[in-house]
Amino acid sequence: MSAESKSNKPKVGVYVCHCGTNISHTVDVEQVREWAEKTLGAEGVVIARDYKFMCSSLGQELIEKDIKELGLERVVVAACSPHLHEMTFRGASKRAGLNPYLTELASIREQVSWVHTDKAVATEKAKAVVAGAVERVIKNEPLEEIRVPIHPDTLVVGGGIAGIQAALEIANAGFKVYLVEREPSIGGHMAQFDKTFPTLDCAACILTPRMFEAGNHPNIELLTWSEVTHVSGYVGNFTVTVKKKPRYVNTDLCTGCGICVEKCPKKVVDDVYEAGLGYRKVVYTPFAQAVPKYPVIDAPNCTYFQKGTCKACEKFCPTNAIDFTQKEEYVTLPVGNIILATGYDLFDARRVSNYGYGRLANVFTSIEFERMSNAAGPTGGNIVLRDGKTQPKTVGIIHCVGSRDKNYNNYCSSICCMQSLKFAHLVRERTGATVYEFYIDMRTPMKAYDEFYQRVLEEGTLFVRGKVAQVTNAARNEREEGKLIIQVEDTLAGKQRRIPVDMVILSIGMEPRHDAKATSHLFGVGCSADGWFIEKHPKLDPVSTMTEGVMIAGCATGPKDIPASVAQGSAAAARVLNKIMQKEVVLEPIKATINPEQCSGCRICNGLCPFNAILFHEDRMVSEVNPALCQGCGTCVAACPAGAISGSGFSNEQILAQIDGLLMDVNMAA
Amino acid sequence: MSETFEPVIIGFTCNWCSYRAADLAGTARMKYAPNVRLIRLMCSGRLDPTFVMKALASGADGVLITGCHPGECHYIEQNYKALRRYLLLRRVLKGMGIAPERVKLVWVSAAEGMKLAHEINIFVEEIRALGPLGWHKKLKGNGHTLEEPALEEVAA
Amino acid sequence: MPQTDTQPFRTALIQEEDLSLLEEVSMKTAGVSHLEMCIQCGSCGGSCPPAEEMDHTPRMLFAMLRAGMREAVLQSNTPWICVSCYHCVVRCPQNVHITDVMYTLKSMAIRERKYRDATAPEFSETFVDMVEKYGRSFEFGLATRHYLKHAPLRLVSMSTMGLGMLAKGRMSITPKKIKDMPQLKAILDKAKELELTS
Amino acid sequence: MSKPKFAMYWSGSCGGCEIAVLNIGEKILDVDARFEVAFWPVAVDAKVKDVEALPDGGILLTLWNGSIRNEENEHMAHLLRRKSKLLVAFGSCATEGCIPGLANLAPLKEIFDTAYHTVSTDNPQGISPQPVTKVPEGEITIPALKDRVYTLAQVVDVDYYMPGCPPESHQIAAVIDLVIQVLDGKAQLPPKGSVIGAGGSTVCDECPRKRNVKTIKAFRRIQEVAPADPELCLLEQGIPCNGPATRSGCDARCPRVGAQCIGCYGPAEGVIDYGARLITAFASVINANEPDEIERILDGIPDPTGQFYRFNLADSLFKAGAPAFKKNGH
Amino acid sequence: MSDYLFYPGCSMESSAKAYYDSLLEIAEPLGINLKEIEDWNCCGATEYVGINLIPAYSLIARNLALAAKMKNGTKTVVAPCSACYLNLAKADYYMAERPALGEKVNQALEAGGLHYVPGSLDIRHILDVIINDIGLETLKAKVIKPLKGLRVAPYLGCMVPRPDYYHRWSDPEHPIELVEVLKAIGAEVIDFPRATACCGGHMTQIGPETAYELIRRLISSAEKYKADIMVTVCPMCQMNIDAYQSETNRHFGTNYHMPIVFFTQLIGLALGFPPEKLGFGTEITSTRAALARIGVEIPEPVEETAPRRKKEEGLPMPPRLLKNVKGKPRKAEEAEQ
Repeated sequence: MSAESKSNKPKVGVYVCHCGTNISHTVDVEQVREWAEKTLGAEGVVIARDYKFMCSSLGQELIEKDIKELGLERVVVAACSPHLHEMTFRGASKRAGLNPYLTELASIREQVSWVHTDKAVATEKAKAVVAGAVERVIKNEPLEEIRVPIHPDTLVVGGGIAGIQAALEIANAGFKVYLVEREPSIGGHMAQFDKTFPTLDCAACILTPRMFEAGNHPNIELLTWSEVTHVSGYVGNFTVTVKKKPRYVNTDLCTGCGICVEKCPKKVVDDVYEAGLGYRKVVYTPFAQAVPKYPVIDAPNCTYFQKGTCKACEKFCPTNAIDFTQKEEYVTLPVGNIILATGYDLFDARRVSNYGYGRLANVFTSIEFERMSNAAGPTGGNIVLRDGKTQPKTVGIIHCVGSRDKNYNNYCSSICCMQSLKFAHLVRERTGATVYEFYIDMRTPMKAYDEFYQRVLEEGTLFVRGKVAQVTNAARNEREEGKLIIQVEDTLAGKQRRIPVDMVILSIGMEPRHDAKATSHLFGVGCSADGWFIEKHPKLDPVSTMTEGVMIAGCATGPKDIPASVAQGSAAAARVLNKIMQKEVVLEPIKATINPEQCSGCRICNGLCPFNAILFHEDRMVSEVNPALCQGCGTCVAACPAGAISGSGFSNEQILAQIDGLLMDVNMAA
Repeated sequence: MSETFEPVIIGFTCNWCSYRAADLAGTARMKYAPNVRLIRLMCSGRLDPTFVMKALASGADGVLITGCHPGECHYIEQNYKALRRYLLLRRVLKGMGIAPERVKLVWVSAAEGMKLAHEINIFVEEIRALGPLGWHKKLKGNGHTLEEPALEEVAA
Repeated sequence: MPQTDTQPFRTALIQEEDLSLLEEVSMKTAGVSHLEMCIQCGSCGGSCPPAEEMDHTPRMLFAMLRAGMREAVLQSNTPWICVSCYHCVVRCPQNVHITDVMYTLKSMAIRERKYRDATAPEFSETFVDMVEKYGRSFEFGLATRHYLKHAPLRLVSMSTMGLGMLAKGRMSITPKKIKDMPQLKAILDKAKELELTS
Repeated sequence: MSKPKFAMYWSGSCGGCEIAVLNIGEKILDVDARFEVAFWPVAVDAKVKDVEALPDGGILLTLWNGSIRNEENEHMAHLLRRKSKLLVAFGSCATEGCIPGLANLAPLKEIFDTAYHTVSTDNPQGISPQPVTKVPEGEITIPALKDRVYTLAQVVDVDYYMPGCPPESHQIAAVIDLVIQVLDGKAQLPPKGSVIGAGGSTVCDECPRKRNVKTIKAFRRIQEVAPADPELCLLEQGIPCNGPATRSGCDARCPRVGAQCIGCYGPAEGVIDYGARLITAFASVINANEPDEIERILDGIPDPTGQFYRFNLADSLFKAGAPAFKKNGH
Repeated sequence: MSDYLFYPGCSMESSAKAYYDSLLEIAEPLGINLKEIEDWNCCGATEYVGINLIPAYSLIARNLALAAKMKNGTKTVVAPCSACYLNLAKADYYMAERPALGEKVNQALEAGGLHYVPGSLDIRHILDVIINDIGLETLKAKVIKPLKGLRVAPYLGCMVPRPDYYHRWSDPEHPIELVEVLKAIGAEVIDFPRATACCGGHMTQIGPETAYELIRRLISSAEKYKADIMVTVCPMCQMNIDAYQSETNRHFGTNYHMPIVFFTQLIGLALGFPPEKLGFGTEITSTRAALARIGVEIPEPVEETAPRRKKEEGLPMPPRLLKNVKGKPRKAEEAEQ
């Protein structure tokens, strides 16, 4: 049932570029031009020109002139890749009053002249590529870019240093920010640390003011102990649903006096803030400077919730703020932009069984050590063995645990070297113990980092270049009895060494959040196979994602140190602010549309869109694409069994025509 | 058909990975077989089986489909949809007595210009080995006289 | 084991570089060796139980391979000390098939007669002779022949143990033989003509 | 003045369409009342020479039922085209090749042998009919088969298409009504080339079953799903139902009674390749990312080519399977 | 009763007879049906690969080809000897990983009218079969005479848990399979730090000093942890530690007495077989004293004797990573030894 009508084809102009000699040295440009004019005349080509540099202003004027004088309705430029100059030539057409989307770029440089050698063959392929572009452009339709207003509020997910920074930047610019954090307090990993490299200023001293500022900023609404459960909408117009987990503490009444915590009779190991090294009460604030100051009741461990008795907290609360009846509640927020600063998880050191973590008592992880060395930590800053009293006389610090290792994570976690150097310094400072650092490569690239390395060298830390083979308690002689033995090749001495120590610190790497994949689906951002979020461009657009209006900052995209995370927080904020200031966004008009007449409401397309752009109208039993949400991938277009969905910019007609064009020579031959 | 058969192959590329890989191969001046003619789609998920059949029915000897590596789709997961269609399409082709090997799906990231070039060379040889499809000629048969088109061999 | 006089320690590389060496070894190794991926971290040298007996740690040997120090590598006792415990293999962050590389180096050393102590190579060869003769290993024959040649003195001390083994029926003085020796022979003869080239 | 002339012809097909026309009940009387039946082998005794005798365009409406399988079909197609003002490809065979079109998956030789030389055929002397047979009286000829089955539109220009295997009687009645109204000047003919007697959407549009977002972990044949949920979309239950891709107009007869749509109404408006639509539709509902698992799920569709091209093969992009192009001694 | 193709390996018929006998005894009650591979040949141990690659792998592959011919119903080849197990497994793995090797080896096999398609067999160790196919529950159920009070050092050696290309084991360095099995038969399993350390392998032959040191390390830590007996899955390990113990003692002037037996022998005892049927008595380092202990009062618990951390004091420890024995999720308390 095919009825092809070859009548009244639009006027096409073809422009073949020499690109200096980049194209002309392997493609007979003149021949292509001539052929285009003759052979493609039947297809509607009214003029074909070649020119040294089509992208030059003169080249562009050539096109504009022809559009005006010859009344061209379509333009094909055979030159370089559209990723280079599509905009340029669309611009030229636009200036001459032709809809920019009626111009096509045929890549005969990247795809022909640069990758082939035989001139004759290359020329033939160039012709085919041009024919394809001509057939395609004839089917092109004028498109108008889409403009959408932007909601000025912003959602920041993750209350670590990156998130806090981003929130403050935006709030200080005078715009509303919702800061969502899944733990009871903002602060993130940084709040667990003692000192920060390389300057060794105390983490709390520099972080707490920021936390406080964020907590009390008129433009920032904190949603701690909360998680985002649903995201719909699109750049400028997101609707976000946030689940507020029950605190069992009425924050309107609570003064944060802490009596409940004091009176609570039950202690449990604190796996989050104390990294399993210390205990906390069942009703608790993670740490003294927590923001907000309100405690949380850990229901699964609470005697009342489990046995129905106790209620000590309630009895003693001076303001009757304890409320066991609280239920989780959901709030929906309209926002224009979203910043993901969801951070990282730590590598589970138990996986490296030859290092004995979890089996050998005095093997600690870096985060455990951070807590131990923290004056507010479980040991009050005393560096001691697992027995809680003994000071180590010798300490071994092992780099790259779980990083740069095909058995675990391939990548370098980038912070471990500096963190380990910091530990070495702290151990020596606090205990005077002998410290060994076991490293593969010492990576200290940032400002004042290598100077810090020098300093630690100077302090007499003993460096051994070698990836530790094993940590064992199996002594071979008296000297090793009762010690942890670090077995390693000192690669610089070329000898295997067994070094008995009292304490081992494993510098564990960073990993993507365990739920990163789910998060990436929730917000519709790309997520690499290992779980780090994918930037729009790793170099030139590191804080944007492929989803318009969703930014990323901090370790969610990969391991970073504090300065980098902070910088990214600000950068993401800047991106958001410039969107807010634009008041509206322009969206590429490459979109899918559903013809309601043809749509039978079979709902096959509904499940296919990762951006939830296809909504189904139960009443009319038809699906509809939300143009602002649609990213233009075309998957639904290809999937619709009724052929009811069409994709502008890449329509069936365009592509089928292009196929005909590309195969024109084959069919002429036959 | 001539002694040295030069296959004509239509290649579908994803705007974000393989098309950029093609650009990269170009800027790096990597050389590869000229038999493949590329079409740019926004995503391998846009690939409608119609396109593949159209290409084969109108004279192409093979079709190369390229997309982002699993888990790296620019549109999050659409390349998986391409994969599913591709696998079903191959079964249908086989049912039609057309060697499914004439259609091939490869994952190529934007950074893998070399891989793209390599895959193209491999595929061209594979198709060369299969011989011409020449479907467009077959369809030209006026219904009375049949010329001699190469017959597909499909392992049952 | 100290550097022996046949291989005096020098601080400068004096042999001709043979940059094809690494690839050659990699190619002759079963499986995909990943040898070129070595980042010199030393987890192999650190893991090796008998490392103290070795002229070079495995890591150092790989560095020498890269440097093309053919003579030194093939003369090194390291592969002969390797006990095939695979600790290094599972710990290697680059998945280098270290143990198999050691086997390759042994076979190269044997082929080029570069090893400096004949005990190990000849033990292997004796073992293989037995296998090629009977299709089974023959501990008694192996042990006696081996000790007679390399450790006549040990034979005495060993004999007590050997007798113990015999007495307990854990060693037989007559070899077991497989039925289809001709088939095995055909296979091995063919195999010996073949080389891993790609 | 004499009544406008009506014709109906039966070429390569089963004849079900003829029955469907007779099935329209008393409407058939309107036909008789408003038309002079000039040629309709099933119903009236008129000869080809009578048709040849008519002036070109002498017949107002011809319903052509059947595919173009042999040279006689083709000859008649050209003849009736010439003689008719309106030529309607009537039914699946004429519009898209239908079941006869499936012959395009096999070499001609094989089709012949199957017809004349298999156990199911009582042909003791093993006679193979020849296009030309010499007998004392002279030559007997029988029409030779064409290399493959063609749709009507592939050999002559067609004015309208009426899908269905067979077209639903109520649709036929509606079309006849329309023509009559046109005769009375009460209505306009639709633009040339349109599909008549059918809907513009697909079967799901008329299907009463409940539909959700579809994710399939296994395809199963309907007899393997016992009992299928009477309320729920069949495809959602893993039953390969062609409804989503098949033109509406049949009032979703099969799905209504719990049988999956097999696609007799052909592709929806503007679709180029019916099978391709089903390939992507079915692939789209599969809920798996691992090649092995996907393949396992696809094994649930034992004969995809048959499933997707049962009616449409002759009109698909490929038109036929490769074996059909085998050079054969026929 | 499930069928398995069985590759005994040379030592099973000589130095490791005890392993062979005990295995054959316990196979029946555990429902393991071993079909010995027709006319199998030596796997070349660690020697042949060190001389000539293709012949070495062809030697191994002959066994695989023969096994593949025999397989009906089962595709699992069981090998009790570590070296044999590893050689067979590696040949299968490498022939696939390196097609060039696969081709060459098959070229050689053709000369003997054989062919092997890598991946067509599952090569597994008997311990893997017992724990993952038979299962601990079944094993426990069959125990008649739990080895209460016998303090055993689980010694797995090298080539069973490593390199483990097929990821069959819970961990390459601290696997729990053997521990689980020994616990299942009621033995008191010590937290043996050298469970997968090396016994010296063939160094006892070619570099005794090297071997003696490795043997010493093993025996001494087994003693230190007050083990009555070491339990192994490997003929070579058993041989080295058992037969070369006196040599080692002489070499270091020590007087260790640490008997070592095969895990199948202990299972046999637990299933109620008489010691003599299980090859007890064939060891050079006598097990009499150790075996005498079975059945007497429980000695002081492991915690107090073994030099290990004390619990419930000072800073909390992270919980042990729960390793999964395939098909059997483990509970937290089980993870703690």
